[in-house]
Amino acid sequence: MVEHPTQRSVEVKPAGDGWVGHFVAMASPCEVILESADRDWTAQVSAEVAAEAWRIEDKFSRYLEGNIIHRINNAVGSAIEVDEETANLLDFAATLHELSEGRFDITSGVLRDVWRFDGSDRVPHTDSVSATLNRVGWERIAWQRPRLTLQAGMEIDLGGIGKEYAVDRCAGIIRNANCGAGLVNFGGDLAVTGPPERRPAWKVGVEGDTPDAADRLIDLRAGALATSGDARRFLLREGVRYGHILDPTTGWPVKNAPGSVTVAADTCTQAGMLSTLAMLQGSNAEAFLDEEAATYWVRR
Amino acid sequence: MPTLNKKLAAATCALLGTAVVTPVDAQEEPDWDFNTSLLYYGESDDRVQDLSFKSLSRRMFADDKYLSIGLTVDTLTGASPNGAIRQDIPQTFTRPSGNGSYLVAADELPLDDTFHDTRVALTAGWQQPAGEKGLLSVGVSASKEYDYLHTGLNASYAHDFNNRNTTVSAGFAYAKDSIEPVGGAPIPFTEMRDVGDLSNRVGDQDKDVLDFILGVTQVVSRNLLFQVNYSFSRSEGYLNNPYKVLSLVDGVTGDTIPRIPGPEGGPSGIFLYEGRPEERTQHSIYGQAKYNMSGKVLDVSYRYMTDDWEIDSHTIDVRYRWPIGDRSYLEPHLRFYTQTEADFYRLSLDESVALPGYATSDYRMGNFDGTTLGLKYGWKTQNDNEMSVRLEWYTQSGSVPADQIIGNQAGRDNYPDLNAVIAQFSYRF
Amino acid sequence: MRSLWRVLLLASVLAFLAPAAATAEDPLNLSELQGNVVVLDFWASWCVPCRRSFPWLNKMHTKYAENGLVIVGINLDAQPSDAAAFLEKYPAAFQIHYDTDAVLATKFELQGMPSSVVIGRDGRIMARHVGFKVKRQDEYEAILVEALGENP
Amino acid sequence: MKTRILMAAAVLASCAACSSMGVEPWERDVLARGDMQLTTDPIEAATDDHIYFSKEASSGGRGFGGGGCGCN
Repeated sequence: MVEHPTQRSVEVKPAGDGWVGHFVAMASPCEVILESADRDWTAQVSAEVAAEAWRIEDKFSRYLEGNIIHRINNAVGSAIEVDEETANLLDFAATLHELSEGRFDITSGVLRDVWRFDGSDRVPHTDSVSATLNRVGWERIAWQRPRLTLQAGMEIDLGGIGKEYAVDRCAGIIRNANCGAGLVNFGGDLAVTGPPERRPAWKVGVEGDTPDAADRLIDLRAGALATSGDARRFLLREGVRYGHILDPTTGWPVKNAPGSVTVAADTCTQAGMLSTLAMLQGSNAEAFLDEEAATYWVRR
Repeated sequence: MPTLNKKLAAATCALLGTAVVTPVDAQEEPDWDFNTSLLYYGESDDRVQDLSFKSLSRRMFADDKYLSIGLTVDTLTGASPNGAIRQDIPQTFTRPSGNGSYLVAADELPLDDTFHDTRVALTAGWQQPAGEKGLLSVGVSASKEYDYLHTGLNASYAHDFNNRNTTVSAGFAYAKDSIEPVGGAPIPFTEMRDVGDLSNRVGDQDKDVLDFILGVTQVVSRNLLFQVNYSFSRSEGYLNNPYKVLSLVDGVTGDTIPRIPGPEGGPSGIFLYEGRPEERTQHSIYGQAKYNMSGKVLDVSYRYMTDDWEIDSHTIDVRYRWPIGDRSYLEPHLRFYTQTEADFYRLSLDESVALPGYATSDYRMGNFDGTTLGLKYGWKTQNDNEMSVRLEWYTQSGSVPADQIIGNQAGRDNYPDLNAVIAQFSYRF
Repeated sequence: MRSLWRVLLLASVLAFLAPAAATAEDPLNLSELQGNVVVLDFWASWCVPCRRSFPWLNKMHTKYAENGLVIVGINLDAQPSDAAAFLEKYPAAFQIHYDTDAVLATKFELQGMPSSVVIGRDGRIMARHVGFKVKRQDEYEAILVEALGENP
Repeated sequence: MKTRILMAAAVLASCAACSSMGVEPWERDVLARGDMQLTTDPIEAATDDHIYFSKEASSGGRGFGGGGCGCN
């Protein structure tokens, strides 16, 4: 199904003695919070941020026709020359594939055809999973920059990187506008350009460590936060709970992956990758994050 | 070594091309708060000195539930009076361990300087609401010295009435202590032996203490509240101080009966170990009021204590906190204490008279007044934590009942006055 | 792949926003809010449990504002300046009303702080709470959902 | 013991006269302040209780006495 971007607009609302820009991008409510009391200035910066977010969404969304991802996924085996930005993202994906020993794979998107995490008990049959697996695997791709060749039937999906990448790019816009500290938040993945002037830190809520635990309040003065995992998307059959995090090397959900993992790091991209890799570690997500000396909060 | 994370950071930089990135600074609001302090307590004339570190840390859980952990480490040095009276000739005493003796110069107050000790105390407590108007607290405590082991538990419940303006609280505490005196516990009224002779010693002793407290806290107005507590305390078991003696004196001259010390040394006079009753029941009533006068807070409390050892005491404590701006304060402190002596308090024992059932010359069981004068200065640090420094002088001056003064004792200063300094630095974060 | 939608995180970040507009001194005319479900939350800067209720109230405001939920934080500080300092640290996404002379507090005979009063669409008081317990959040939310009735 | 009954009566008496006094829940701003708590500095209180327990014959009153040491 193809999702036409709804009418795209940036709305600026008052907040405290500052203003906040609101818009929708990548199917998430986004906001730009600045400390300047000047409405027009906030509107202008928010517009710039929204434009960048929409640009990245249009360019890399696998739902839209005509963009580079669509051309790559429909090249039926022939090589596609990609631009500088896409090449950088593909290099990044290649490094991550190697660092995660194959667990992070941008070609694993096709597994969505057989796995529907709607809380039902419809776990796919092993044969259909292994059949789909034949169309998954970064190693099956020929990537000699700037030329990318997919085997027929394969698809790449930059959804796992795109949003955090957009957050970092937009934080850069606020930094360059040097209008004081700001926060950019795309549906929970967020970055701040520096500590706020008039209060000790930005107050950000993170889910408690168990469903009924109180939210945790994080004081964020610099850096970014990203969360992966969504406790509400799973399958349940004969008492076994299948989380929605799939291991691309097996095609099956990762065994007892956490409900969600939130990581704080210098950039949103780094935080997002750490949280995703942690989810893929399943039961030793915490051990992995400790070993990487990350600041994190895990909800089981 | 977070190798993966380093490579990931490098790859991210390559992707984003961001030259300068401020390192992440994110921490969760701490739910532990700490209250730590360093205390120096020093008495003059090289008597007891104590350097003490104390920390109270508290963790808040959802909905007003608290876990609190307390740690105290005391290092005690110096000497304390051994109970014998001054003489105008030098005196010698055997050390509590029985191996070695110490000399006290003429006209000096006999002090036992083997008094080195390190004490570690731990407390843990849990507090949680009980129903809409109740508050339940339970706790355990333990402390260890080289000759004393304390273990205890306590619990209390408080209930709010008429819109939380009145709170009635009731609590109890039970402690089981074991006393292991160096060289063994001396049998009361036996003579201090020569060096190496532990024939009058017996094994470890124990005592237990039961406390009850009943209190009412009442809010009077927006700026005034008061509290009234009645507490009852019953101690049973070994209540003596194993290191205190009394001088056996001549009924006419009041001088200590001399004695020839043994070959390796020993007491130069007859000194009998003290003996106190095996139980003690104390009652006390305590009232405290706090009054806010447009920012300045007056804290006044009074306590009356009486017990079946015939000790009556009155304590008045006044503090007046004077805020300086909204980040610091000055708090002068005045405390006055007075107590009558225990009915078995004796300056010395007359050898021509039958020995009493119980006897002690421990100055803490005597008749004295204590006065404390102090000043505390507190301030808020840059990130809203609290620091404070206090300096206090504590003096005790007492007197021996006239009918206990015999012969030459009249000319001497029979009550060991005390002058002590208390200096404490606290930090709350 | 990871879901892109995290209502909760965003809602709590919304907590950064201070009140939409501090209403003037005019008393609350609840009639004007008829048809909405109104939650009056009495709070003060010196009241510790009140701090815990703000993140939850913000969440409820974000979640149910479109369904007709109106949350009014009624401040009972003697000096409104104390309240402003509090809101700086614990921002409220809902509107704040200053009841400095405790006119409303007396009218609703508060038994403790914080106190909240849930008024149904018909203007009748549906529920009252004294204090705020984190573990009873779902209970409080259930009452709101019920009050909001047909289109939660 | 006469004094024991006298004391308990004093506490209960002060309790009976309580119902008239007090403030409304929203008038507790001063009472909520740190320096208006009956024990403002718990560490100083614990330290004092312990010092005076080891130097005098009385203890406690505010709470349970600062005992638990061989300093009797």
